[in-house]
Amino acid sequence: MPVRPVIRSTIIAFATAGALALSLAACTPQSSTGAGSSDSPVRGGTLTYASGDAEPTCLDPHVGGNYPQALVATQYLEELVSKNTKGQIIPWLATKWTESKDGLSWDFTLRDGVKFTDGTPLDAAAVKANVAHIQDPATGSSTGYLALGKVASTEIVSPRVIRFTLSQPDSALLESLTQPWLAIESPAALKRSKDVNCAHPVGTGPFIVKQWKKQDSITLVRNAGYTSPPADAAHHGPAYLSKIVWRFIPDSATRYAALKAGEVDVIDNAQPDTIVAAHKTKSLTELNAPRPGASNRIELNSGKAPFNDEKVREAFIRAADVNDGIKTLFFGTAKRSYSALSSVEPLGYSEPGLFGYEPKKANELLDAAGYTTRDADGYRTKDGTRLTVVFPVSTNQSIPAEQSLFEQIQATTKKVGFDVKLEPMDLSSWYAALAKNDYDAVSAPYTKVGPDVLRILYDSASITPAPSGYFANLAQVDIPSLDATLEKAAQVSDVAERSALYETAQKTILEGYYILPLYDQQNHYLLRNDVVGLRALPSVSTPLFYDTWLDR
Amino acid sequence: MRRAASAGPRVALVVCALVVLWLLACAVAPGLVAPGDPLAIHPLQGFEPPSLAHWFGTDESGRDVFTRVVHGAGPSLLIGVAATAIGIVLGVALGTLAGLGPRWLDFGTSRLLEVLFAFPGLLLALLFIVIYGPGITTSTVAVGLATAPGYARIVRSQMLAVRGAPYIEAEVVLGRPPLWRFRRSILPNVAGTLFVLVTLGVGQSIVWASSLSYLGLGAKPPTAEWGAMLSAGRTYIDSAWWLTFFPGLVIVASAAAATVLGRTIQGRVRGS
Amino acid sequence: MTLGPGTEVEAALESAASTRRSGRGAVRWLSTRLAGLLFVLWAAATLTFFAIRLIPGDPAQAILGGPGSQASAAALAQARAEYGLDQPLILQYLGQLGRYVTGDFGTSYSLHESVVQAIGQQLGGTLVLAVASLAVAWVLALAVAVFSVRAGRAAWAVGNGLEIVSAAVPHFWLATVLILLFSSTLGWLPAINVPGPVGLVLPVVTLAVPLAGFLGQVMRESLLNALHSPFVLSARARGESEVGVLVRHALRHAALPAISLSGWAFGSLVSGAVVVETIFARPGIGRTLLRAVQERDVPLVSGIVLVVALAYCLVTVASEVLDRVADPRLAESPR
Amino acid sequence: MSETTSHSAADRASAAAPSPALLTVSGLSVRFGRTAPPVVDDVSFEIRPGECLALVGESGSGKSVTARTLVGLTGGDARVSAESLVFDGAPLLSASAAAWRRIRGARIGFVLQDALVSLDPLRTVGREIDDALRLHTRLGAADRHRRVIDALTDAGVPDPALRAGQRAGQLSGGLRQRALIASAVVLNPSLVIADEPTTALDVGVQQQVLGLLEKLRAGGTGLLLISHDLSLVARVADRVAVMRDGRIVETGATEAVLGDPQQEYTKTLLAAVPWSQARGTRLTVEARAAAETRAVTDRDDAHGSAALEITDVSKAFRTPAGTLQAVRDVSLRLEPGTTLGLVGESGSGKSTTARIALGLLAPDAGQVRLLDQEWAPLPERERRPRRHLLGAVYQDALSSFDPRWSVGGILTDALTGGASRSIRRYEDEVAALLRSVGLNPDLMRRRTHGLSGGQRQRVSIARAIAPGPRVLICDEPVSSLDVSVQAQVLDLLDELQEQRNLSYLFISHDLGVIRHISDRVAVMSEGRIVETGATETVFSDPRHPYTRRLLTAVPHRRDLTPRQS
Repeated sequence: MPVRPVIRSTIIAFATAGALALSLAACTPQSSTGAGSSDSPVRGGTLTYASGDAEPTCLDPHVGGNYPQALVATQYLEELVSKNTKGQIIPWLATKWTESKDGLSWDFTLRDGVKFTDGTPLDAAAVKANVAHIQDPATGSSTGYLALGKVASTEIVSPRVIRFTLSQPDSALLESLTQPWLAIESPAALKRSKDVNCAHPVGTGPFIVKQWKKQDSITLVRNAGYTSPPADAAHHGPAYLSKIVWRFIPDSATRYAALKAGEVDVIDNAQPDTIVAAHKTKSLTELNAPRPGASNRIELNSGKAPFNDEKVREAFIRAADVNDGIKTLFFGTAKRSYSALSSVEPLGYSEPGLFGYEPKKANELLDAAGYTTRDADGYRTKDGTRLTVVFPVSTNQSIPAEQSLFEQIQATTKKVGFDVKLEPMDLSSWYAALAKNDYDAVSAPYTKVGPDVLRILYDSASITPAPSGYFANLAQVDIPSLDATLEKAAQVSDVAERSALYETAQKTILEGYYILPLYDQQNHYLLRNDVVGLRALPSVSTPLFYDTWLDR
Repeated sequence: MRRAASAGPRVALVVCALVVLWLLACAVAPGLVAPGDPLAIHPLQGFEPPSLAHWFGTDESGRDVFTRVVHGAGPSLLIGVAATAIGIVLGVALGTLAGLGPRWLDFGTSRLLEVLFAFPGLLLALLFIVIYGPGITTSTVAVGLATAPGYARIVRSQMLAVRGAPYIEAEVVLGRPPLWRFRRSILPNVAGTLFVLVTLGVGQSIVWASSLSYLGLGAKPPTAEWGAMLSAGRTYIDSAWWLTFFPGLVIVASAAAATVLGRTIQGRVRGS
Repeated sequence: MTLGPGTEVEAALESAASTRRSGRGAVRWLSTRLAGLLFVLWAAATLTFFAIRLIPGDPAQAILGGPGSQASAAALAQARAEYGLDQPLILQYLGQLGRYVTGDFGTSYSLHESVVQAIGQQLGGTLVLAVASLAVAWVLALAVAVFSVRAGRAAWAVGNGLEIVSAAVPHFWLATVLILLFSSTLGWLPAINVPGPVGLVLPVVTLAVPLAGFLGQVMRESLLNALHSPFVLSARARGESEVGVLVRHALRHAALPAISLSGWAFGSLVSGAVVVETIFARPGIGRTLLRAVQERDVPLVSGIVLVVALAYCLVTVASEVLDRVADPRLAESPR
Repeated sequence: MSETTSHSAADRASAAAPSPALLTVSGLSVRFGRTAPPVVDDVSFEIRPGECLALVGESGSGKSVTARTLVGLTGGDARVSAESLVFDGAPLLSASAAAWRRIRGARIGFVLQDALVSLDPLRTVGREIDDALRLHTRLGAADRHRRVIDALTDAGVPDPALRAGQRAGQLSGGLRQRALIASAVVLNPSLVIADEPTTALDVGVQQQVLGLLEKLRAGGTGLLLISHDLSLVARVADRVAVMRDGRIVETGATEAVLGDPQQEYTKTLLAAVPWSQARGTRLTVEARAAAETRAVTDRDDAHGSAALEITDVSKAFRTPAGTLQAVRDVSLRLEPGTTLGLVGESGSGKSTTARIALGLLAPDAGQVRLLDQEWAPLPERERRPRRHLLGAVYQDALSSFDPRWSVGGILTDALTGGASRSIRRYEDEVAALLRSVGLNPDLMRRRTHGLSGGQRQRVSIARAIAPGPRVLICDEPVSSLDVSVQAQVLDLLDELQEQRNLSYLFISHDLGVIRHISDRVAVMSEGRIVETGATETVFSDPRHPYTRRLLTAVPHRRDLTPRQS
C-alpha cells in the first residue's frame, strides 16, 4: 500500500531571490492550466480528492504532524508566511516581519480583518496561543515542536504585532513558519478538548471542515467569508469550489480506476505506470511536485558491522546497479539523484562519480575489507560471518516500484557477495526495528525543506534516540567536524558562506559513502483535465484548491 | 452423489490430476520445468508482455514470470501444505481430546473451539502476525492456526461418529481393548477423512496465504511465491495485466484442482 | 477471506448439527444459547486481552501517536498512568472486564474517539456489505444449484466447476479483475464507495462470488438429495409440476444447510471485508481492524474483536432460529 | 376373517371379469441407458375396477420400476416401450407432461412405503393432502380444508383436524401411513398403486393400513399392490403376478399361484417363507435335501446351568422429554444348545435387552450371567477375557465391519483375537471358516461393501463364531434380507447350532421367523416380558392379551402352505 505517513519536517531555504533562479523552473511545481474552453472561472461544484496516504488520526496538524495532515490541512488552515515558486518568503497571515540585529527577536505584523471561521479574530494573542499549543507537551506535537525548537517565548507587542524571542539565531525560522504543521488555528477552538479539536479544527482557510466520516472521507465546504489568500494566489475572495470531498483510497489500482472513471477528480501518490498511462489519456493530466528536503536514499548504518567499514559501504554502493531499474520501474517519471538533498533544494550538491556501478571495484574493496571467502551460497564471509545486510522496508513508505528497486539492488549486490535481507514490515514494526538498531540499511524518506535537513539527519546528536526510541540519524554518521559545520550553517546568514558550509557537509556525507541516493521524493498528482487552477504550494508541495475551479 | 462422480467430471478429474502433477513437478524439480533463474533480474527488460521468449511475460524487474510461477510452486505449495499440516495436527490433537476424552474434556474443548470460531480466520491470522512479525513462517503458522478450529471440529465429529459406529461396537463385543480400537480402527478410519481434508485444505491455505501476502504480511521478496507475486503485480494491473493474471491463474487452478481431487477421494473414502 | 470448499463448510455444518441435535424446548434452548454467548464473549475478551499483551511495542507509545513519535519520557509515563498500563496485568484485566460490563470499551489510541463511537460509525457499512453479499451469494448459489440440477449432466459439470473455481478465487484478485473490467475498461460501475446502491455492486460481487461457490456446493447437494427423495416422488405422483416441486418442496430442503452455514458465512464475510473494504475504499469494520492492528490500537482491536464475536454469535443464533422456523422438526422434543 | 376376504375377493374377481379393464399393460419394457439390459422386460397385465393385482418379487425384480412407469415417473434417463399402455381408455405412452400431471393424483393415486420420508418432513400432512386438491380442483381454501379433514377421517385418522396441522414426523407410523394414503386418494382416483405400503410397519399397524386399502378396493378402486411379502399378498390380492429379473414368471388368481405354484421360482419363494414348518426344517430346497428334519426335543424344562441368564434387568434413558423406561424387570433364561426367540414390536425394548446382554450397556438394576458366571454389571476389563464366549450377529452386517478391512482381514482378526489381520498366515483357517458359513474362500480378498446382503450376513456369522463362542446374540439378523436369502441365513444358523451346540438369543419382530427358529419364545412389550414359553405353546395358545393381539394381526397363510410340508 502506497501510504506514506512520515514525520516530514520542512525547513525552507533562506532563499534570496538571486541565489535560486536558475534551474528552479524545471523542478518547481507547475500549476494545472486545464484544457477547457472557457477562461473565466466557474463558481461552485464539488471536487473529489482521493488520497492514497493514510487517513490522519487528527485533523489538527499541531498534533503529531505528518504529511497526510499537511495535505488536508492546507485547505482549511493557513500559515503566517508562505513561499512563492521562486523560493521567496511571501506574506500570508503576516503582512510583514522584521528580524533583530542579533537574530534573536522577530516581530510579525498580522493581516487586518481576518477572522477564524468560528468568528474569533486573528490577533497577536491568537498567534501566542498557537505557539503555546504547539509547545505544550500535552498536545503531542512532533514536527511543529521541533520547528519551534529555538523559540524561547512570544510576546504580544500590540494586537496586530507578535514578537518571537529565540534562544539562538535561526536562519530557518521563516521557512519553518510556512509549514502547515505551524498553521494558525482559532485560539477559542484550541481550548476545546483534544478529541474535538482533532475532529473539527478551526482556521482561517478557504474551506471549513464540515464532516469527517472515518475511513471514508472528510467533507470540506467553502468558507464564504474568506479574506486571506497568500500573496501569490490567483484571485481574491472565497474559493471557487463550493465543496471538496476528501476521500481515502489506500489501494493505488482502485484510486486510479476511480480517477479514470471520473468518480474522483484528483488523486495523489500516483503510481509510475499510471502516470505514463495518464499522459496518454486525454482526460487526465499530471501535476508533479517533488517534495523538498532530503532525496530518497538508502542509509547505510555506519554504527555497526559491516557498514562501520567505509570500504564495505563503498563496495555496497559500487555494487548496486540502480539506474536501469529506476528507468524501467518508474517509467521515466523519476530522475536518478546523486545528492543527499531534493532537486528542489538550491543548495543541493551532486556527485555522480561516487555512485557509478563498478562491481569490479566493489570486489576489490571487499577483499581489502577482509571479506575474502565465499560460502556455499556465494555470499562473502569474514571470520565465518556472512556479509549480511539487514534491510527493513516500510511497506507504508516505500511504494511498490521502490520495493522492486530494492529487490534489484539485492540481486546486483549479491553478485559481489552481499546477502541483503529485505524485510517488509508495517510502520510500527519498522520503527521498532530501527529503535532496536536492528538494521544495516534503510530507506527513510525524511522531508525537511532546506539544507538544514542535513543537521537533523546527520548530526551525531540525532543518533541518541528519543524516549520512544526514535532517532533521525539512521546512517549513524558521527563526525565532530560535520556536526560543527552544520551547526554553524544553521546560524550564518551570509549566503555564500552558508552555501559553502553546506557543500562541505554534503561532500563529507557523500564521500564517506554513508548514503546511496536514489531519486527525489516522488509526489505526483493526477487530475482530470476539467480541474483548472490547481497548484501545489511551494512550501511542502501540498495541493491548494483555493484557485481551483471545475470547467464542466 | 453418484451422478456427480460419473461421466462429465471424469474429464475434469483428468485435467485436475494433470494440473496437480504439473504443480508437483514444478515443486520438486522446478529447474526441469523452467531452467531459468527466477531471481535473475534484467532491469531494462521489465514489463514485457507474454511472448515466445517469455510465455507469461516479464515482471517489473525483468524476471521471467513463467520461471517465477514454476519456481514459486515449491514455496507456495509448501505454505499450503505446512499450514494445513499445522492446522490438521492441532485439529487432530484438539479433536481427539474432544472426541475421545472424558465428557468434561469434550465440553471444555468444544467451548474453546466455539470461541475460536467466533474469531474470523483472518483476524486470528492478523493477531498472530502482529505478535510474531510478518514473513513466510509466521504467515504459514497463522494460516495453520486460523484453520485449526475448523479441522478440530471435523476431527471431533469424525471421532465421535467412528467411536459410535457399529463396527467399533462389534469390536467391543469381540473383546478388543480401547487402545487397540483407537489404534487399529478409529484412527485409521478418521485418517481417510483427514487425507481428504489435507487435499482440500492445501488449496484453501494457498488462497489464504496469498491474501496475507496482499496485505503485505506474507513471503519476503524476492521469493517467487504466488501470493507475493500477485500482490506485487497488482500494482501494475493497468499496464501489465500478465503480472496479475498468471499467478492468479495458478492459485485458482491449484486450489480448484486440489478441491476436485479431494472431493473425488472423499467420494471414494465414503465408498458410495 | 474464505476457506476453500469442504473443510470449513463441513466444520460449520458440523457445529450447526451439534446444536441441532440438542433439540429442546424453545425457552431452554434460548437460555442455553444465551449462556453460551456470554461465555464466548468472556473468552473472546480474555483471549484478546492477553494476546494483545504479547504484541511487541509499548502501548504508551501507540497512544502517543505510534512508534515514530518523539514523545518524551514524561509523556510516556503520563500515558501509562492515564491508561492504567502501570498496574499489574491481572488488575488491568479485571479492570477491563469491569469496564466492558458497564459498556465502556475505552478510547481508541489512533482515532481519538471512544471505541464504541468508532465501531458504531463503521459497523453499519460492514453490515450492509455483509448482508447484501450474503443475500447475493444465496441467490447466486441457488440459481447455479437449480440450473445445474435441472439442466442435465453438462449443466451439472458446469455448475460444479463454477462453484469450485469461484470458491478458489482470492478476494483481492477478484476485486482487481472486476475493477479492471467494469470500472477501468468499461466504466460501468464505480470502483469506490459512491452514494447509492451502485457503489455496492463490485464489493458485494467480490465477496459474494467465492461465498456463493461454497454455499452452492452445499445447496446443490441437498437440492439433489431432496429432488431424489421419496417425498418429492410422492408430490410428483400427486400431480405436482416441476416448478411446484422446486418451490414447494425441494428449495426449502436445499436451503436448510445453507441457513445453518450463515454463521460461518458471516465470519468469512468479515474476514473478506478486511480486504474488500481496503480495495474499494469503503468505510467499515474490516478496514478499521486492519488499521487498528497495524497501529497497535489495543482498545480498538479489543472492541472490534468483541463486536465481531458478538455479531458472529448473534448471527449464529439468528440462523438457528431461522433454521428452526424453516425446519420445525428442530423445535420439537424428540418423541 | 381372512377366509371371508379371500373368498369375496375371488368372487369379485370373477364377477368383475366382463367389465372393461381399467389399466392394460402389454409388452412393457423399461431400460436405463442405451445398452443396459432391461429392468422391466415385456411385462403385461390388466387391472379392472375394484380388483387388486399384486406384483410380488424380491428386490431388484423390477416391480417398483413398473409401478413408477405407470405414473410416468420412471426417471429422466429411462427408456420406456410398450405394445400398449392404456388407462381408462386413453393411451398413456404418448401422454404429454401436462397430461400426466392431470392424471397423477387425480385419477391414479400412488402410495409409497414409509410415510416418514414419503411425506415432506417440513410440511404438515394437511398441506400435503391439500396439494392434490389445489392442483386438480378449483375449490376454495375452506372447501379444500374440509375435504382434507374428510379424507383423513375416511383414512381412519382420529382427531383429523389436529393431525392435519402436524407433520409426518409428529405422527405415529400408522397414522402417517394413513395420511400418506389419504393424500393419494383424496380425489378418489380410479386406480391406486401402492408400492410396499406396509413394509417397515409393525404388524398391528400393517393390519390397519391393509384394512384401509381393502376399503378402497371395496369402493371400486383398482389396486396395484407392489410387495415382497407373500403373506400380505395372500390376504389382499385377487390376482398375483410374480416378477423376477424384470419378467413376470407366473401370474394368476392368488389362490392358484400361491396354493399351487407352477414355476420353480414361485415354489422356492413360497418354501422360503418361515412359517409353519417344523422346528429344524430347512427353508431352502437344497438344505432340505441335505438335512434330516431335526428332532424337536423338549428342551424347555432343562435344568442345570443356563447359557445366558438375565435376571430382573431394568434400564432407563434420560431424554429431553423425560425418562424413558426402556426395559423393566426383564428376566430371561437361555438354555444351552437352544434358541430363545425374543419378539416384540419396535420400541418394545428388545434391542436394549440385547445390548445389556452383550455388555454394551450397563443395566440400572438386575444382572446378567453368562455360562453361570457373572457377566453384567461388571467392569469391561473383567468381562474382556470371557468375551470370546459370546458372539453377536447384527441386523446391518455391513456397518458392523470396519470399512477398510477385507473379508479375510475381518476373519483373521476374529480368529486371532485381534493379534493379526494378515490373511497370508491364516489363509487355511479363514478359508475353512468361510466354507463353514457356505461362502467361497475366494471372497477372502474382497471388501465387504462389494458383497451381497446374504454374503455379508454370512461373513458376519463367520466372524461371530470364529473365536469359538458358546452363545450368539442375533439382533434382527434377517430383517433386511429378501425372503429367499433370509431362508438361507436361517438355515445356516440352524446348521451351526447343531454342529457347534450354540445357544442363540434371537431377536426379531417377525413372528414367522421367530416361530421358525426358536425353541422357546419370549414376547416383549413396552419394556416387559409379557409372555414366555415353548414356541408352539405360545403360538398355539397365547395367554397374554398382547400376544393374542399380535398373533391375530399377522396375515394368515393357512391356505398357502406349500404342498411339500
